[in-house]
Amino acid sequence: ERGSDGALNIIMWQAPSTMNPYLSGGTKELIASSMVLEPLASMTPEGEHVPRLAAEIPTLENGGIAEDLKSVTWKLQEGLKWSDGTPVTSADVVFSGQYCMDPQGGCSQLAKFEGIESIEAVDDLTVKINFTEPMPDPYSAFVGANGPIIQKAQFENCLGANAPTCTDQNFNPIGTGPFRVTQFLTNDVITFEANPEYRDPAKPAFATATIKGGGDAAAAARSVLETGEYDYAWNTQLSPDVIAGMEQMGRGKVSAAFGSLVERIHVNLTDPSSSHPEGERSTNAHPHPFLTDPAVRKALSMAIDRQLLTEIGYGASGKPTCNYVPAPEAWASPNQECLTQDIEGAKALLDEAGWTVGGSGVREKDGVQLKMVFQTSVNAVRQDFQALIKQWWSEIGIETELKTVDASVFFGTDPGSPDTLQKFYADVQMYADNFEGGNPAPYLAKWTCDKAPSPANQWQGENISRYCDPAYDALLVELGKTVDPAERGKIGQKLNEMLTKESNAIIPLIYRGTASAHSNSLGGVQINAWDSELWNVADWTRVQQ
Amino acid sequence: MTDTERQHHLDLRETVDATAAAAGATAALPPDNPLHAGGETRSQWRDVWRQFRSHKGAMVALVLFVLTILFVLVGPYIWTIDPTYVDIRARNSGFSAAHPLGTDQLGRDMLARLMAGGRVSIAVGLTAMIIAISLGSLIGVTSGYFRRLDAPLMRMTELFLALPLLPLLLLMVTLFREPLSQSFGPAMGTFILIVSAIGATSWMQAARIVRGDVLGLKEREFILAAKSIGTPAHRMILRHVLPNVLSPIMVAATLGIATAIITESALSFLGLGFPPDFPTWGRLLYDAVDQMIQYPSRVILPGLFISLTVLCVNYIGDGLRDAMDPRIRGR
Amino acid sequence: MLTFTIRRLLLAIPTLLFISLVIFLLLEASPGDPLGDVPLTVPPEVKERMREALGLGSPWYVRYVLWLKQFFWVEPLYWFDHVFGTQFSAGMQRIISFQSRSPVFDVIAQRVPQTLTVVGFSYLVGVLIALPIGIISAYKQYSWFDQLGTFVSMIGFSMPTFFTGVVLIIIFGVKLQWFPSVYDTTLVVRDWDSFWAQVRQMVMPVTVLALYNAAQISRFMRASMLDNLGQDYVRTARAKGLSERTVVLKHVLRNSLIPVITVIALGLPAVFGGAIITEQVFKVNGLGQLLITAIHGNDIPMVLTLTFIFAILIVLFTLIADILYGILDPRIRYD
Amino acid sequence: MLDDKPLVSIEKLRVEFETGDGIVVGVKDVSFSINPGECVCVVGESGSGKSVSSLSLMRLVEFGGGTIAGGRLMFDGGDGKVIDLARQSSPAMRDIRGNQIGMIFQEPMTALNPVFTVGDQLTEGLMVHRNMTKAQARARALEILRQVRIPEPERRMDQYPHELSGGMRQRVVIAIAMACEPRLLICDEPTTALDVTIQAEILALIDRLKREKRIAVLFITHDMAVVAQMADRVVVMYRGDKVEEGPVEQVFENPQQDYTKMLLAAVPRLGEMTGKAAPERMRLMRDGTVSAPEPIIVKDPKPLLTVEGLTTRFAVKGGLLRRTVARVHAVEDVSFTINAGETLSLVGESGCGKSTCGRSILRLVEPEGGRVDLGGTDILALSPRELRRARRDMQMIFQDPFASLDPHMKLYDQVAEPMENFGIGSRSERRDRIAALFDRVELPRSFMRRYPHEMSGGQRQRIAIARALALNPKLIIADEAVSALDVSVQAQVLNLLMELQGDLGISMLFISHDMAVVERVSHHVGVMYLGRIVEIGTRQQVFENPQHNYTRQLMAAVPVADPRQKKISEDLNFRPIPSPIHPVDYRAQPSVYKEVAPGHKVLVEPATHH
Ligand SMILES: Nc1ncnc2c1ncn2[C@@H]1O[C@H](COP(=O)(O)OP(=O)(O)OP(=O)(O)O)[C@@H](O)[C@H]1O
Ligand SMILES: Nc1ncnc2c1ncn2[C@@H]1O[C@H](COP(=O)(O)OP(=O)(O)OP(=O)(O)O)[C@@H](O)[C@H]1O
Ligand SMILES: [Mg+2]
Ligand SMILES: [Mg+2]
Repeated sequence: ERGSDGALNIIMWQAPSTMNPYLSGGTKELIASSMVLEPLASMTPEGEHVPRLAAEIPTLENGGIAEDLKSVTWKLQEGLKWSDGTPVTSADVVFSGQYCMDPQGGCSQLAKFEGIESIEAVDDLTVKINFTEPMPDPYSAFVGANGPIIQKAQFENCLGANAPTCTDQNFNPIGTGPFRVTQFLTNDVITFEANPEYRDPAKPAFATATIKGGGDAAAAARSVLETGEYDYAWNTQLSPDVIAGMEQMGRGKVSAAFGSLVERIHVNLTDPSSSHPEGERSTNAHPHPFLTDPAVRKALSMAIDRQLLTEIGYGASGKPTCNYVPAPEAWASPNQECLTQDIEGAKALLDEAGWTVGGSGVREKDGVQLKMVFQTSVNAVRQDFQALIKQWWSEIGIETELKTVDASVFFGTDPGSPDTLQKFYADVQMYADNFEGGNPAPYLAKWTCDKAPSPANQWQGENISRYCDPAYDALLVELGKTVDPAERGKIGQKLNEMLTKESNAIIPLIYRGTASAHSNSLGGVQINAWDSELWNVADWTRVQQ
Repeated sequence: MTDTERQHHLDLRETVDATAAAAGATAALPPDNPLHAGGETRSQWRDVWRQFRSHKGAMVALVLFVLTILFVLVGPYIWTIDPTYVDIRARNSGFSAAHPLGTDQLGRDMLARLMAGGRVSIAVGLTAMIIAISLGSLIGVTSGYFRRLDAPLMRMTELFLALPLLPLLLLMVTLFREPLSQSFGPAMGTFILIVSAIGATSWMQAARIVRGDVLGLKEREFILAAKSIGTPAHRMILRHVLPNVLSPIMVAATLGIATAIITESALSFLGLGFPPDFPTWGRLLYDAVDQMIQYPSRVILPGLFISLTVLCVNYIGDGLRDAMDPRIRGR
Repeated sequence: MLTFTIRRLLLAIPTLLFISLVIFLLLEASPGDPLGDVPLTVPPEVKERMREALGLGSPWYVRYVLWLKQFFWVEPLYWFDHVFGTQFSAGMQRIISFQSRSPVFDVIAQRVPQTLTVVGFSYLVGVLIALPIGIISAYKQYSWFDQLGTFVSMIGFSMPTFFTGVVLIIIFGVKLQWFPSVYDTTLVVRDWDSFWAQVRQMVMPVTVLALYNAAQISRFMRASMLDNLGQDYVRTARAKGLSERTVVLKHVLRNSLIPVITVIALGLPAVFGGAIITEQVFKVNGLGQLLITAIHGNDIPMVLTLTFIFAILIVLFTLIADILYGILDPRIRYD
Repeated sequence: MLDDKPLVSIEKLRVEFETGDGIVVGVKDVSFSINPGECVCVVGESGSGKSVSSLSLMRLVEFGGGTIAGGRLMFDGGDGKVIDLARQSSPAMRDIRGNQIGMIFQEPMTALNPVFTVGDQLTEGLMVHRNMTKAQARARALEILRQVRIPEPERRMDQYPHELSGGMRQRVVIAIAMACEPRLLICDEPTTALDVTIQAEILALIDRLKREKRIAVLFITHDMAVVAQMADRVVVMYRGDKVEEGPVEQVFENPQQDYTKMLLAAVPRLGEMTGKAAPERMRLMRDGTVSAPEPIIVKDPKPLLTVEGLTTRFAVKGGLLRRTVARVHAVEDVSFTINAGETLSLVGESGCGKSTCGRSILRLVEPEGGRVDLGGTDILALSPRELRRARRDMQMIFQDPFASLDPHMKLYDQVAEPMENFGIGSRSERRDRIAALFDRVELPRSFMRRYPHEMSGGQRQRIAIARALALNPKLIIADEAVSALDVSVQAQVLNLLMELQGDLGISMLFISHDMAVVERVSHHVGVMYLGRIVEIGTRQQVFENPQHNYTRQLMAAVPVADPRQKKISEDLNFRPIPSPIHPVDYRAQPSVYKEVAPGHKVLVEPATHH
């Protein structure tokens, strides 16, 4: 029964700063706003689509998707109401599209609307999205928590340049979700109450909800697992033994959901040496002195014990992997070769390639020594990985200097900073990345020759490794033309293998899940890596133990 | 009459006078042996040292501090395990013969890490503190002493106090990390960068306090007297002003060491410090906080060393201050 | 002294303008990106758009002047309107945070109360325990009280709050369950129960911070007392037959407080700046947390405004310290 | 009158100090007693333990690092019980201090708390011991301030110690000691910083208290004339021991010990110099014979220092915001000349601006107007750098020796400093010179290693003199340079100064209260009153033919070093002293002089004293 279970307490140590996901793009904002705003369809933990505001998922079969793949038609459920009591209509959907696609609005989800020619309201409950070109994956706009429907009446004056001035709207959007905001304190606390207009009269079970921000992952986990002050803590990525210690209290547990997040090492195929003039470092002007040698890259990968890394760093919320694209099933390559560490093999490989061990235990060839700088962002697990990997590499005769960079600098794209991911002024670097929705194609499209970051594109390219293989580019074009899902998966697997197994330009380490802690007294939690973790918060209940 | 003759004459007279006055009293007089006593035979520093030695707390602290320094400097030659060597099978092991203080989550030997970490922490703490204190005293004294410089220097202090630390540090690192590591090598370059970053951002409090004291001191008559004998400004500051504002400087110095050690670890959480596998006490402490319950010794050990160092420095500072203050010395 | 104060206040204006410019340039120059938080899944073109929407497209001096205008003209107007119900600021853009897209001042106003209750109160507590400890330690130099005080305060000072805070949480929050480990910023004190709840949640953060502050101030107090205890006027005071209490608490203390006042007054702006680590450990989302998240998110308007307000406070409190100094020590002349 | 049992008796007192050099004995073995209504004067060379004995009586030595190592301090508690002060608990002592025993300290600058007003410091004791309300205490404090002849007591109540002249501070310290009308008053050099007129007043006041309230007085002084006037009995101390004790007439007329004889021989007497044109050295007894003084004649005097229209004012701050509410016209239109090798003495009541005048010449305080010309350089026009150089030629000996010595520096370094400043001599040359200087000011060389607080008042003063002499300056400004010294050392130091003057042609501006000394040492004398010179001329002109009323009063007030000629009791009736404080917009008149004889000028306008 609605409101019968009292208060729901959620802690998110990274606090949400706004309730409008179109303006932020950060996961923390998505999660918070998903309590209030809903898309047409969501993704399940298994990566499948389920209707939310839509009556059903449009497919070729039910005629929702046009034969030529150039349009998709969504039908809204009947009788939907905004939390202020007004009906939800197709105009709201059209408006939501308009809102994000406004060139001056700075909408962070713009990519989801790529290729859309127009969005039109067919009738009060039907919306048709027209694409400029045939779209093999039409489930992009309005699918997932990052593409919710906002109320036209509320946001009408917030288009384009006006978007940031609408503080009240951004902080307290009128939605269709199970809760509505009662108080929003940015980067601090959000309080909600059950939405009286929610479509299922029995839900949500909780009368109020709070999302508290602040602290760190350990503190958040502690407040759920040890003190029991909170019911749910988001993103409690901690070392496995700490988690195990906390779980011993018996108040709750940590569970993980697997999406597409892979922790990997990128190899720099260009020379980052500071002896080159600024503007030529880490660009195609100077190939890397030794990492261009495939044998060296392969040896780097072979020396790593992914199993051990998982055990130390992630426990149950990680799996060793050799893949760049770990999911969906059809796209993931069955490649398992890298899972066993092979130090001797790596040594042999290097010997064979002519890299002989020099005086100081470092291999060299033609005066080039295997000495590298290994950088990553500041993060306890990553620093442990660095130390371990450094040791393994030193065993095969490669010397590594470690470097860490503050995350906001590392992942920032400030062209003035030498320490960004894109500039890659190091020989190898480690981070994790994923893709959204069920379609890895754009994710694979990052690795074409023209996307290598360089001064020419203000270092904004996405091809971090500066990988360049015309065969890859060609195969990618083919993928764009392919419609058949099975065929697409095959090509995807091939592309994936070209990046990893064949070239070792990317050395995948671990397929990471997102870990969250929840109290044993919380029922209905279905942690989800493909959508907002709170996607089914309407179904959560208090269970008696 | 030559000087020696004159002196001799004077002494003779004193003895005569003394005998004339009261018999046998001279023996208990202050050890006036004017013929042999010279003003410089005993230097000020030896005096201070002698006094310092009588300060029990300071002596104990000094011994402990020297031991700590020996531990971190000489220790690694005796206990030769590489502090960055990962022995994954031995991870999380407790106290044992192979690892007297246990190992960390990657099986790195804690004893070796404490020794290596201490080197860095003590070096950073001392150097950064010295930089901060010298800078602070210099600016404080100059602005308190020279009326004309007061306003600009104090406005500059305010500016520094107001500057947000983090962006400043980030900027410093971006600008200077590479040039420094190129000219001094990566470890030394980072060291220079860190100590100057900490030093350059923590001198303000000392400066303000010293300035305040100097303002009061300037009105004392002996400063006027020193002025009247033509004491130039620099000498005035070094000989008359500084010794008289020593005690707040000492306090700032002790507090400064603690802050520098902790700040160094804070810097490494930001990726601004030493390479990540390079242990320092502050970082060892920080890394172990999450595992405090499972492995308490990992927090206690570095915490103990930090506190011990700070306490030692504090007591040494106290002892020095007392030893340098002739008024307290007698007590 | 009046002219001194007025002159200093006038001088403060160019100083502050200069400080704001330096801070602005520093933020501009330091690496980091307001969009660093945006997931890697967002493609660069979109990021470019977002950047432009934040106004980052225009050159730095335009943005700086705009900020100046917003800070010194629009915001005062807005608050004027707010109080008197006028409409002067209608249609003018206030300073907007990059992260939350809300007016910076509104957020700051939200945060001030919790910072003042926790950090401010702990400063007060810190000072109140530091002064007696400093005085007694100096008066009974090298007594057991002094030794213990020294020991505790040095430990208190050398142990970082990220450590002491967590220790307290584990002992009193987890093991004993006396105090909550998470500070509830939405708690409103209405009755005894909520008052009690407020007290309970303040105990740990206040203890940690007060210990830290007290350690520092008591050391300065002790040193300053020691300097003055040996002076001749103390002998005169004793010769008057005053009790040791009066001698120490009146004659010596007044003289010793002079330098300590500086320490205390100059520490006060830090109260408004928040205690970043303690706030984080106890989840008190005050100004410190605001500043640190803003810095990490490269939220330039927020950081600039916060640090600028901080600068104003520093300048103000320096002035106050100087004036107090002049009042406490009649020998000091300003002019 | 002196028949009852002693109020206090000191028996075999021994006081030790712990210093860097080990145990120092401040007082070795001293016994004497004082009856109610009796004044015992303790005399003796400086450093002989006078102050330490008196501090022991108050049990204050302990706070200065000393310990009472032996002896008893019997004190009649008033209710018939005799208690040993050396064994009293500290609460009991607190009740006695300030209440039963009052003490006047030797060095007024440091004896007062710099951050409390005079009023605060005065009323405190009253409120504690007499249970007075604030208002009552204030009223009583004003009364005492009037008794000690502080001008404008109401205003002084709200002033801070540093705003007062040396003499005024001393009077405040006296007032504090007398506030509760103690039964024993310990006076440690209470009048050395005071001019003769005020001194006479204070002595009369103490004398009256002694007679009327039967207060016992322990009076420590160097000034044998004061001893003669005040004492009933005299105790002579030498190097920590009592060497002689007896009724004042007996000690003066029939001294038993060589040391006492020497002391008395060295006492200068006013009027001795009548009829002599040039100053003469002091008499000194060496090896039982008294040296014959020889006149110091300067041939062909040329002006070295010319001061014209010197004016110095201080701002008086008031109100919460401490704005300038008035100004102290400390020095107003003062002009004089000093010839090379000659001495000009400035005399005048305390607070009349003598020290300020001296400091203005050195530019240690910035004068508001006028001209100071030293050997052709215009001092007031010098840049800071040039000024520093110029100070090599002019040195100052400060009035308050303790305050003018850096507490952190050894005496050796303090004396070496001027030479180091100007890079004079090599290290060893400097060492020799310092040793010589120590000898000249009669300090044992072992003192080189001591710190200022380990010295007696007179010893400190000698260090200050040695420091000033270190540079062989052309001009020495001696601000009460010898007033803290005992007569024998005073005579030696004065002789030294005069010797140097003869040898090196040093000029001296000699600021003093001691008219007898002034008469002996000066070529010219200027009398100051309220910031102006009221009479100036050669010594003979001023002393033998005083023209100005104030000068005459001054002469009349000089105590005579003869116990049979007591003139204390006859009240010298002084008018309240007008104030040098004027509103900010006050315009001072220029000084107009009448030349009564060549070089002998008397102020006629503004008429200040009648
Ligand atoms: N705190 C101290 N530490 C060491 N020695 C001291 C201390 N105080 C005084 N003395 C020494 O004790 C002796 C007696 O000093 P005291 O002050 O009693 O002399 P005094 O007779 O008062 O001389 P004066 O007339 O110059 O003031 C001197 O030799 C002095 O140096
Ligand atoms: N720093 C100051 N601030 C205000 N007034 C001052 C200051 N110094 C001196 N005075 C005042 O100036 C006047 C002259 O003082 P000065 O010290 O020159 O007197 P003096 O003649 O040396 O007296 P004494 O013989 O007592 O030392 C006094 O009224 C004194 O109160
Ligand atoms: Mg004395
Ligand atoms: Mg004077």
